[in-house]
Amino acid sequence: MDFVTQHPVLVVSLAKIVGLMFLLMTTLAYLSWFERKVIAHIQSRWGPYYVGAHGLLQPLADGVKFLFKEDLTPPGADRFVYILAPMLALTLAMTTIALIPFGPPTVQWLGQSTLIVADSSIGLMFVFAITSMGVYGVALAGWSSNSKYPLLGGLRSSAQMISYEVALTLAVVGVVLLTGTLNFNEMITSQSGYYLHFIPRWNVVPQIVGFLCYFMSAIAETNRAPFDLPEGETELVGGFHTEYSSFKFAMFFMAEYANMITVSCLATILFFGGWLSPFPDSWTVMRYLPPAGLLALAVYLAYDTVVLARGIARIQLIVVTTGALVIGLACLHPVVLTIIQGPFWFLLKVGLIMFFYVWTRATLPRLRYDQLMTFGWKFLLPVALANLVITALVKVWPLLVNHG
Amino acid sequence: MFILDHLWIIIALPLLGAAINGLLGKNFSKPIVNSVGIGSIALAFLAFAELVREFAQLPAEQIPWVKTYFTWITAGQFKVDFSLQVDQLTIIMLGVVTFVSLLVHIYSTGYMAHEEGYYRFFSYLNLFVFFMLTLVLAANVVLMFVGWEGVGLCSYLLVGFWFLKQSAISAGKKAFITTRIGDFGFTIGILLLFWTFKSVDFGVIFKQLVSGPPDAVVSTSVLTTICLLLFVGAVGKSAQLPLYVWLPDAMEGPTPVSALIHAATMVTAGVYMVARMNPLFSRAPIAMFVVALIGALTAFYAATIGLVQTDIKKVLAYSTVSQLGYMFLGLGVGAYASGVFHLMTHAFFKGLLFLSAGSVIHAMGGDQEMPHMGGLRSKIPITFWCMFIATFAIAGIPGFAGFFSKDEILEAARSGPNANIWLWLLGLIGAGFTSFYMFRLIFLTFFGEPRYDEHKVHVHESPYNMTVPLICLAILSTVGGWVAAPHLVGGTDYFEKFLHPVFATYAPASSLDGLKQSLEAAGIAGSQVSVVAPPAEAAEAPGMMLLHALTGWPVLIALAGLVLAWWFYIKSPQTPKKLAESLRGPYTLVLHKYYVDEFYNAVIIQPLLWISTNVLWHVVDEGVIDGTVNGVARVSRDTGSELREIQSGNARSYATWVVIGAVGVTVLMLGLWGMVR
Amino acid sequence: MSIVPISYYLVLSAILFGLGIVAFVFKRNIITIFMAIELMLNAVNLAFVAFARAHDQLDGLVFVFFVIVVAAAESAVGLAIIITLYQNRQTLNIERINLLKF
Amino acid sequence: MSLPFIVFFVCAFLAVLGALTLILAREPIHSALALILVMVSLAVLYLLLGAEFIAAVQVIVYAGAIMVLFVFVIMLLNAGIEERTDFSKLAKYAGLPLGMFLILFLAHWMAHSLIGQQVANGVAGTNVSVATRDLSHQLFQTYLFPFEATSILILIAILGALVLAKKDE
Repeated sequence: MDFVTQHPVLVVSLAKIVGLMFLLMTTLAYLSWFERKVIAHIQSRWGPYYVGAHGLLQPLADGVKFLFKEDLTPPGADRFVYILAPMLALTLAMTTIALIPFGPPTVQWLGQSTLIVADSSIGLMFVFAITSMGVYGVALAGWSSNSKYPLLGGLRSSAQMISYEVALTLAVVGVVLLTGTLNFNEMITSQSGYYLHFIPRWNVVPQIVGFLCYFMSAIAETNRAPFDLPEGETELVGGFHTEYSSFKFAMFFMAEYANMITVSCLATILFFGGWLSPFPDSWTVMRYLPPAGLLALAVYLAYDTVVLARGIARIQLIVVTTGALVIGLACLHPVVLTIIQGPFWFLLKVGLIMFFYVWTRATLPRLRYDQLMTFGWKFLLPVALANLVITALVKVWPLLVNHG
Repeated sequence: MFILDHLWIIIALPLLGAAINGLLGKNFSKPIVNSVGIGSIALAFLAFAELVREFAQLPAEQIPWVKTYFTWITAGQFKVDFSLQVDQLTIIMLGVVTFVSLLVHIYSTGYMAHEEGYYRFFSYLNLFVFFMLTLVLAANVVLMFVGWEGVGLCSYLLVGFWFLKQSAISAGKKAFITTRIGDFGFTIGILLLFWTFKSVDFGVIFKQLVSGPPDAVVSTSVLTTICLLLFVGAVGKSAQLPLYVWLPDAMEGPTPVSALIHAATMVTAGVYMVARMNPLFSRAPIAMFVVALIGALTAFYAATIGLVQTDIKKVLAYSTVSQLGYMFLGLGVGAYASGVFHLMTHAFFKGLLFLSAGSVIHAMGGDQEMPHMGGLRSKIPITFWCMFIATFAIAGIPGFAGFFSKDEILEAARSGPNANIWLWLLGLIGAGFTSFYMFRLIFLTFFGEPRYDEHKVHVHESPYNMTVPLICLAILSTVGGWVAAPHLVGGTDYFEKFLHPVFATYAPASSLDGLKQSLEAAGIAGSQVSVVAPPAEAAEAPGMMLLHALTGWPVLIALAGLVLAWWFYIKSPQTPKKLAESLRGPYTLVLHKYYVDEFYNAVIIQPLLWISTNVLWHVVDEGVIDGTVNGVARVSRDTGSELREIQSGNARSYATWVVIGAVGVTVLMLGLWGMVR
Repeated sequence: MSIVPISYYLVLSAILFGLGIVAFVFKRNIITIFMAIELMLNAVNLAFVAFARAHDQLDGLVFVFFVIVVAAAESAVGLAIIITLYQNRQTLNIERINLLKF
Repeated sequence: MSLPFIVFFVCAFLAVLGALTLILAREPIHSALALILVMVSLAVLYLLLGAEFIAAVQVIVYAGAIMVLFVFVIMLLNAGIEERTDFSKLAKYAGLPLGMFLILFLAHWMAHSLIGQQVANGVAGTNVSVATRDLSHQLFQTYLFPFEATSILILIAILGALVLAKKDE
């Protein structure tokens, strides 16, 4: 026990990790719902509807289904690797969240900044380190299934990931040059301030090219449409996870969403000022946006509850409504209000980028493999490089001028 | 003082010419080659002229003028600079070399006109001039030795110029090797010199000599050894007994070469060297006597051989040898100035003789045998007159260059310092022989009936570029000696007066010779006081002295030789044959040059060959050296064939070997030596 | 905060290096042998970092950086060689690739 | 028993385990995975030594790039079970003892060398960690030329790999 007292870090970190895991899991589960809903509405459908109100219980049902399906291993598969692959994928994908700051480091408890698990001085490098390991999940899965479609899918996707990782990194280096640090919080704080007193001084403004490169290569990196070659159903069934069933498949699924979250968080931090509020502090009214939004939600849900009169759905709706109401009211408390600011804006931005993801998927057709590679190597990479060089030049221009 | 500060220009010009002609000349047309070859020498000559002008303005105490350009060799105590020096002697030599070589170059354009490797010839000639000038200008023995060897090399190259002729090749080799023997002595002499004086610079050495009384600085015996060794080098280079044998064979080379190298300049290098070293020799009486003796003997001996030679160039060659003998005789008896004087005049008239002979050969279409000639007087008048003048000069007919110089030498040998009556006698008889064989040459060549086939040989006068040099030299052979003329009437010998500082400055205090008075002159920092030792007849009236000089032994004997030659070859041409019949023994002996070549062949060459073949080649080389090499090779091959089994081609074994090595190194470093702690 | 002696790291690196050598000798598959080499490099890197920490100098870390770069280059070329080798000999067993011998 | 020790021993154990697996595994891909394990645990040790940047680079380059390459090649050539031939008697008999000896000797020496006695307050965390900025100064000022040289080396390596792997028409 004294061991624990010796290391308060452990306690805090442990607590944060547990909480974060819980949130993340639910988010992953509900992301599928989110995606289906959005696509459905884009395609003028209803999407999940019947399982609970607004199909809110759909993810639960899916989870149950995954759990109870038969977990089969193809004959001649390398069992160890076959099991290892999805674990690797999911673990790595979720680990990165530990490095993401959800709020300013000023929010502290036991002398530890609360809204981030591991505040590393080179957080960005670590994120890349972990994501770079992500390839193994795919590759090993493809190899260990001992079947040709997964193998091809695996090779393809790993090749794709490797090639786009380069462009991704290069696109980010521009920001690193601007901010001159690898630590997320410092990056974010360096983006504070406003052009013309109301346009936030985010990196997306000077680094617009970098952002576009980043976003495109991020989509490819996470094997999302329009770059979702690995699970191009038409040519290789399901890609590297063809042979996977039940919960292992679920793991890959969640890993994909986790990766999406990661890259969205990264985009938010690097280009959209992380947990910074888009509005100047002088606009004090805006600090009440979070509770206001929640209360509005609560009102809408209440209306729903009244209109949709059904058994389970109603109970569920009541629960959700009260939840929203309680949280919203709690947010009115000054302490909570200050704490909530960072996470609120951060999550909002991330959510918007996730929406972008889904939007692109719903909109754009899938590329051919050679097109993909050509695009990555012959367009994205040079553009990112050029962006990097120009940024560097702008950065050192004063030095050059001064020193003749 | 431009040239004085940049002496290197003088030697650089010929080198440049040689380089241009040698490297690029192959594609040049004849005019370009000519302009490069002659131009470089002409520029050098102009530089020399400028040098003389500046030298004249040089205050006496700055002579000798030494200029050091960079340090060439440094090995501990041994330090050699690339430094050049100028004094009166240098001036004389420079004048002779540049002027004669210029004329010879011009002459060659005509003589070599139709030869293969035209550019090669000229680049060799320029190279020779470069080395000769280096030899003359050098301010230390080593640099001098460089020039010394360089001229030897050029002589070899030029003698063997027609390298398709076996005789030419062997002649070149003979010249090179024979002189090499002399150079061996020279080298040892240099080493001994350095070992004694801890320096190789002339100035330093000479100053040490005068720094104290003789024998105090260095013992006379050592000095004598040094001088003798140096003289061996001179003997080799200047073709004296017993190393003269190469010079006659060297006549295989083109005639201009014979004129320039083997008459005018290179062969006189020995004389120059001895003259340059005069402070040493003056302090080594024995060496002096040896020099004189060798000189006199050579003079006489070579003259006797010259009597019976029939090849025109051979005659001239032997006469060269004998004339060089005279020079050494002059040096040996202490009359350095006279020796150098004779060197100069000889350069003129002997160069002229050779060039004329070349012209004759040119006219005869390459035939060199005098018995085939005759009656050329009317055919080639210019050549005839030039050669005639030259003959007067060499024979010592009063009024011509040779007369003054030779007369001075003989005078010195008779009554001068350390004179020796026997040497004088030898020289005198030699002079008689000289005039005899020279007029014999003239009569055989130019007088009497033509003995060649009119229809085969079309005798014709040489072109101007050959005759003009002849004329120039003829003029010089005539007036060249008059600088010494006043001497005859008791006046000053301007030549000797000019050269005086060189030989006076470091003259030994104790020497009883005529340079005694010049010591005071030396005392006054070599201010050029005339100190001609007025001999016994100084008391007489100038007119009597002149009469004496004109009726002196040399003149009489020269005239005797002339008359004898006329009797033999014009009056009754059958007399020589009869004479040869009557004393067959001596005749054949002389005709075969005293069988010296055969003697050398039997005594030296054959044994050497035998040893080289049977010992060095078959035993040492084949047995020891090759044996060792092959043995090593065999051993390594066998071990290799054993060791290669290790190379199984299995990489794992290699890896294991690597590990073994790693373990070994680790254990050594960490365990045994404990290098890293 | 408590501390770990440098010697621990050194011993670990020594062990890893030795294991790398053993692997280098004992594996037959060329690719695995390559991995053994990488393992040795890693052991050395660990030693470098440990020494850098011991002397509080960054040079060790820079060295590690260079080692990594060189390792990358080397593995790229080496693997390309292995591929061509396999295309020619249809085997990866190093003991079957033994043409280069006396 | 404090936190750093625990971390150290866990990682050390994992590293050694990985190395042993690399040797013993017959499936090349297993060896590759084992090596990855070694590398990652080494990266953690670097963190423990305060070399964060190196740790990140180690993971990115070694585990993330080089080993991916290996895995790729293994998949491409689909290298099966390693055949345990023993043509080299030397390796068979001499190899293991030598290796063991080297391990023990080196380890012993390392444990008793003077430098080994020095103690490092090596704990992951920004406070004692090497500032990446200083490292970059070293890299781009002191060691600029070697850095450029290595970059050229990389370029050459890329070209070489291309030329080698290219199907010769």
